Amino acid sequence: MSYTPNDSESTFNVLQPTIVRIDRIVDESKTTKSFFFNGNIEYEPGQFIMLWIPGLDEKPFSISYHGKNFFGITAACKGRFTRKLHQMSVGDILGVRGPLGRPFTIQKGNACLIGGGVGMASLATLVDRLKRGMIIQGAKTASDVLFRDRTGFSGMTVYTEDGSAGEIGLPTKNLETIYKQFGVMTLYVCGPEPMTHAVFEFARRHGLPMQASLERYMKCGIGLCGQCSCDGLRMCLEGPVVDRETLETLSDFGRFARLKDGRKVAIEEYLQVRT
Amino acid sequence: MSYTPNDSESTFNVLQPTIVRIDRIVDESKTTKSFFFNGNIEYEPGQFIMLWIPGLDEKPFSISYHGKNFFGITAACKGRFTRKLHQMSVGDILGVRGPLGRPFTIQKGNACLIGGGVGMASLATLVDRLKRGMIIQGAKTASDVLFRDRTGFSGMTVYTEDGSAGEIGLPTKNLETIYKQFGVMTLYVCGPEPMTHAVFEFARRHGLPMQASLERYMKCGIGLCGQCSCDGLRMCLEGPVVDRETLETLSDFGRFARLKDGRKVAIEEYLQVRT
Amino acid sequence: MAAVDLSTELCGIKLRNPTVLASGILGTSNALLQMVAGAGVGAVTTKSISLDPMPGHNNPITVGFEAGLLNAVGYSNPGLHAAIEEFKNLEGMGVPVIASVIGRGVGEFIKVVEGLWSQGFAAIEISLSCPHTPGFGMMAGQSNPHYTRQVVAAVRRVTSIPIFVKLSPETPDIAKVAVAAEEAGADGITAVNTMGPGMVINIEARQPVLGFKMGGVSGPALRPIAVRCVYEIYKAVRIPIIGTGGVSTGRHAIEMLMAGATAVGIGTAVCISGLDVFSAVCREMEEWMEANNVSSVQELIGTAHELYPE
Amino acid sequence: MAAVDLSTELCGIKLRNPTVLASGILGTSNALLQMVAGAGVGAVTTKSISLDPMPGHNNPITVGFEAGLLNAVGYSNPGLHAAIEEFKNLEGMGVPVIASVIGRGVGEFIKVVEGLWSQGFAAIEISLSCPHTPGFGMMAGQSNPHYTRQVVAAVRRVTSIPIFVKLSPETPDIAKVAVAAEEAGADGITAVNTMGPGMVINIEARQPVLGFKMGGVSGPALRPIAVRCVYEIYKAVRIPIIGTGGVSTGRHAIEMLMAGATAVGIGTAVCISGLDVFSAVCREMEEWMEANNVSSVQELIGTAHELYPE
Ligand SMILES: Cc1cc2nc3c(=O)[nH]c(=O)nc-3n(C[C@H](O)[C@H](O)[C@H](O)COP(=O)(O)OP(=O)(O)OC[C@H]3O[C@@H](n4cnc5c(N)ncnc54)[C@H](O)[C@@H]3O)c2cc1C
Ligand SMILES: Cc1cc2nc3c(=O)[nH]c(=O)nc-3n(C[C@H](O)[C@H](O)[C@H](O)COP(=O)(O)OP(=O)(O)OC[C@H]3O[C@@H](n4cnc5c(N)ncnc54)[C@H](O)[C@@H]3O)c2cc1C
Ligand SMILES: Cc1cc2nc3c(=O)[nH]c(=O)nc-3n(C[C@H](O)[C@H](O)[C@H](O)COP(=O)(O)O)c2cc1C
Ligand SMILES: Cc1cc2nc3c(=O)[nH]c(=O)nc-3n(C[C@H](O)[C@H](O)[C@H](O)COP(=O)(O)O)c2cc1C
Ligand code: FES
Ligand code: FES
Repeated sequence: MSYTPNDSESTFNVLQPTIVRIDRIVDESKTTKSFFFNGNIEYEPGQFIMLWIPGLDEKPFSISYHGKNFFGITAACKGRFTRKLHQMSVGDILGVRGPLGRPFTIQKGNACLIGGGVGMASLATLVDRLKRGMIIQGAKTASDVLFRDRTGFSGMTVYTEDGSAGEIGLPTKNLETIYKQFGVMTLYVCGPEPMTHAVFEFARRHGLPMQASLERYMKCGIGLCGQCSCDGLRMCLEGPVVDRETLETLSDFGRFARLKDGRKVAIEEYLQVRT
Repeated sequence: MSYTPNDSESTFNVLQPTIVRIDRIVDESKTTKSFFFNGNIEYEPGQFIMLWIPGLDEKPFSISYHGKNFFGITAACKGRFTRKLHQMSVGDILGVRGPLGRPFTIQKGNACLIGGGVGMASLATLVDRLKRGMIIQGAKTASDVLFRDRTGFSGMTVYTEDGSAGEIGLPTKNLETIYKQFGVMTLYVCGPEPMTHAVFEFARRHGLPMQASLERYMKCGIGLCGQCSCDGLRMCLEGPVVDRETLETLSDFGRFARLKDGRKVAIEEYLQVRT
Repeated sequence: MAAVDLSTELCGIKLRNPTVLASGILGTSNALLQMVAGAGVGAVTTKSISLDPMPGHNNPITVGFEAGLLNAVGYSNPGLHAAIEEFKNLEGMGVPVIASVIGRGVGEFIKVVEGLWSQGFAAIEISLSCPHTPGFGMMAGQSNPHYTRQVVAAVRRVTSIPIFVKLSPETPDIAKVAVAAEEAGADGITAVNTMGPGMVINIEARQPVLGFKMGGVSGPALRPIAVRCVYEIYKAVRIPIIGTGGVSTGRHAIEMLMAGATAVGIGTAVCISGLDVFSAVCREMEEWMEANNVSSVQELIGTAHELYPE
Repeated sequence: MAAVDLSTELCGIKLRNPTVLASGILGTSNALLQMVAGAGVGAVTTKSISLDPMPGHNNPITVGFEAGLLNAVGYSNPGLHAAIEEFKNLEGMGVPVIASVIGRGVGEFIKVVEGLWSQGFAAIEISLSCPHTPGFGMMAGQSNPHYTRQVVAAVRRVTSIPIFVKLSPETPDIAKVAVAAEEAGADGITAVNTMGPGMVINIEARQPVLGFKMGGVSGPALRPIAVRCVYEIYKAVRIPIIGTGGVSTGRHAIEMLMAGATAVGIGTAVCISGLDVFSAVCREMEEWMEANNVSSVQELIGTAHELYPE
């Protein structure tokens, strides 16, 4: 990595935000919007960007749409930052730093993509890239389901907690059945950590290859501050995508995450905190 | 130009001295020694280097010997710096910054190289390069004459003030005769400014092309401090070699130079000051 | 859209564009200033002038490192008398000329300004901030509110042309010094001089490179510090600021303006990028302003202080 | 010639090589320190620990520029209680671990050191020098001789392990503060923390990038300033110095040693060059030392202070 020459507004880099203008906003679900920007960012599925609302804050997001001269992110409305984001309009500006982190490594053979909630955003460009494999989405209710009409997603299986769309239950519900039917497959996972952990136990049971994207609180995004650590790995640099073998070594996985001040708390507590 | 990475000791650059070790010392005359170093410096005849005696000072010198993996300078013993230099031994270290300044532009046709005193050092690599032309050297006495046995200098005409070697008088003495004999020629000149000025008047009279190296007090050597100015030109950057057309525009030429503190004094006074 | 207007105004001094040659770079003679004027600069500053001639420090007086330049020139200059001889017919320069003045004490400042100011200079710049010359600036503790107030008040009494005070980025509370200068009658602030001092040691020689061992740091390394200083000073005073430190592109100049500068000093970049830097910076500013629908420099000054999004 | 000996000793603490992970970089957990230890570092420093948990400033907490990095982390850390839980079994680390400690006042420093020191740390580093956190360091005026004396004397009474004091390059007379620390019982000095603060404004957004608007400058821009600070401190005290600021190569490390450092802190370069920076710096030092007939680090320390040629 080298220091950023502050001399160009048009190249994306990891040390300084580059300004983009919102080109188009799409409602993906009741609580989720996609924001589209012009610009050519080198991005591999599974990586992330830091999105800056000038004067407010900077937070990590996956790129959910990626083309030669545009890209988009899909954001759920959760707290202070995403609320502000959802209020923004076409023409408003945002800063983008990235691409950051390690992407999914695409494996040969059968693929099974399992996304929970807005974790689906991280898998979306992987769907575009793979052009094969099974897609499983878990959502709260029918009005939370993402990308139902998106090209490439026609075969997606949906699970909702209340059964208002697709099948009732968690997206991990039928994994054993699927395995019996299709045999060895690579699992690509992004979602709430309890879900990821359930997939992990399934994968370990059957010795299946698996890659999961883990969310940890991100600050610098470039491996400097140590904030995003999960055991001895920095999720902004050695993650957010890690493979099953690595997950096996992580004692924090599925159990602990660090708050903004670095305190290590139970993952359930972490997921509830608003900043 | 870009900032120096302080990461290598082996590449010469203009912003930071690179250390060289004295490889060989040769007595060129009673008052003049040549110092040889290992190293590959890109150098064109007429340019100069800043030579650093660590802890003491840094002063400008021409490169008088230049090969693929070595170079040398030839220094007269004048004041504090050159006295110290003359006391140094093989194995001692010095710093070199360069190459600096504008070199001679080699012209087709007849050439006449006129050097006065240690100004001959600046012309020496030009002799090596040109492999043609007349060489005229002016010196005080026989024991001051330089490069008499050097390859390529066999045809050199020598003038001494006391006639102890060569012809008696100044090296400009027979220029008219030479001109009558050989016609148009390019004059390459380096020596005390009164001598250079005499050549200049001769060249102007006959409309002859001329390039002269002017000495001004050098500090930064990179065009920053303005110390070395001769009228609006910085001799470290737009010089030290200037052509006749430029000399014609310089009202300071042959008349004024600036002391270390920037005071503009008569050239005769400048040449007498010891620092 | 209409052509971009790069002109700016420093307490009544009109500049065709916001670039200013910083003091100590090339400013030793009329002829050199003329050359810089010809390169498209907005205004020029002389090398700092003291009462008596000063030889300055021994060579090396500059040394580069991977992120900028160190210098320990040591305020070498021919002194007031020679400066009066040198800097004449300044109207012919085509751009405003600022006289940089230094002194070992209030008395010296007064004498130099008295001697110089009526030569046709557009303004006097009082430099209180060099970090590497014994008896002057930081090494004499001149960059504090009390001393600043004293000098400015004294100089104010002997000249009617605008007075700028040049501050050091090493001043613990730079805004306070700026306020003191303003209250004592200064018409503008130049921020900043070099920082540090710093030191570069040649490890083969095991010796500091500079003749004075340490020197002020300029260029890229200084830039964010200078921007912060300008930002803080802008919040505290109403007089204009010449933002100086590490500027080498149009984007850098615009950043300085947004921090609160009215004009932008350029020094080290003249050596690294050459004299073209002034016209290049102006061209890059114009391009950016056109692309971003900004038609004048005035619309940029201090805008980083406005809250975003609303 | 015989193999080069890179080992060094900091007031009794043996280091296999002079590289030290600087505070605030990766030092948030035992596991991360372990990873750095595995990368070949000589010693590691924890992220600074305060009495109470601190969330730190909002993002962005870092921003790069052409000559270095700005950060305004704001001392985010989980506080003393969590740190006691986190930093355990330090013997297993294989390298000495230094605990960096911060406080809003002498009382807080005492409490944190009392709580921490017997965890197996090799030393305590008292940081008086952060330029961007209200209540701490420079923003609380802690980097002066008087305060330094007070804190060090107080902490000295509650721990028997070595105490380092970390100073700011912005301290007007840094050598005086170092002397005060030494007189009050400090065993070493860490020089320096980040400089500035500086500011980077994004001109399209017209806003400072950092959440705290300004932040401390580290990396290449800081290096010559850090070298000068170490040089000045070395002249003034007899206790060892961890020279920190902008080091990213073996040549840089040797320069720090020659200025007077006994060990060399590395922070920003860990991010720019990766964790390999420690072993790369050591390899480059070895190569240079072999080529220059230097067989141990001891032969380099402070050598730039000796006059050349004789
Ligand atoms: C690698 C990665 C990729 C992500 N991709 C997406 C995406 O594509 N779409 C999407 O909607 N969300 C994504 N997120 C989560 C997103 O960053 C948070 O939803 C957002 O930061 C919430 O901010 P807030 O102020 O609105 O809510 P807050 O009230 O601040 O926080 C809500 C929750 O968001 C998480 N969060 C908040 N701040 C951060 C932070 N700085 N770093 C990491 N997590 C944080 C925490 O779990 C917190 O409990 C991703 C997170 C990571 C780590
Ligand atoms: C472009 C250029 C090329 C030169 N090449 C050679 C060369 O090849 N061989 C050689 O012997 N000499 C050369 N010189 C002159 C050389 O720099 C001086 O002889 C040397 O600096 C004297 O230093 P001192 O301390 O021994 O003497 P001092 O007592 O300091 O000065 C003696 C005279 O040297 C000149 N001088 C001193 N310092 C400087 C300086 N910093 N810059 C320029 N001139 C200075 C002045 O004319 C002074 O009157 C060159 C000068 C220039 C400008
Ligand atoms: C070689 C050199 C000489 C300088 N001399 C002076 C001086 O005489 N008076 C002064 O006020 N500032 C002097 N400065 C400081 C500059 O005017 C300027 O404030 C500083 O270098 C920061 O700007 P820059 O990064 O664009 O160079 C000097 C700087 C350099 C590099
Ligand atoms: C992101 C970051 C966080 C830092 N946090 C601390 C800290 O908590 N305590 C401290 O004493 N210094 C802290 N520092 C300063 C470093 O320890 C170091 O002194 C400084 O960065 C200079 O070294 P470098 O140029 O090698 O980074 C931090 C520096 C950075 C870049
Ligand atoms: S977010 Fe700072 S190390 Fe990962
Ligand atoms: S020696 Fe400084 S400009 Fe030429």
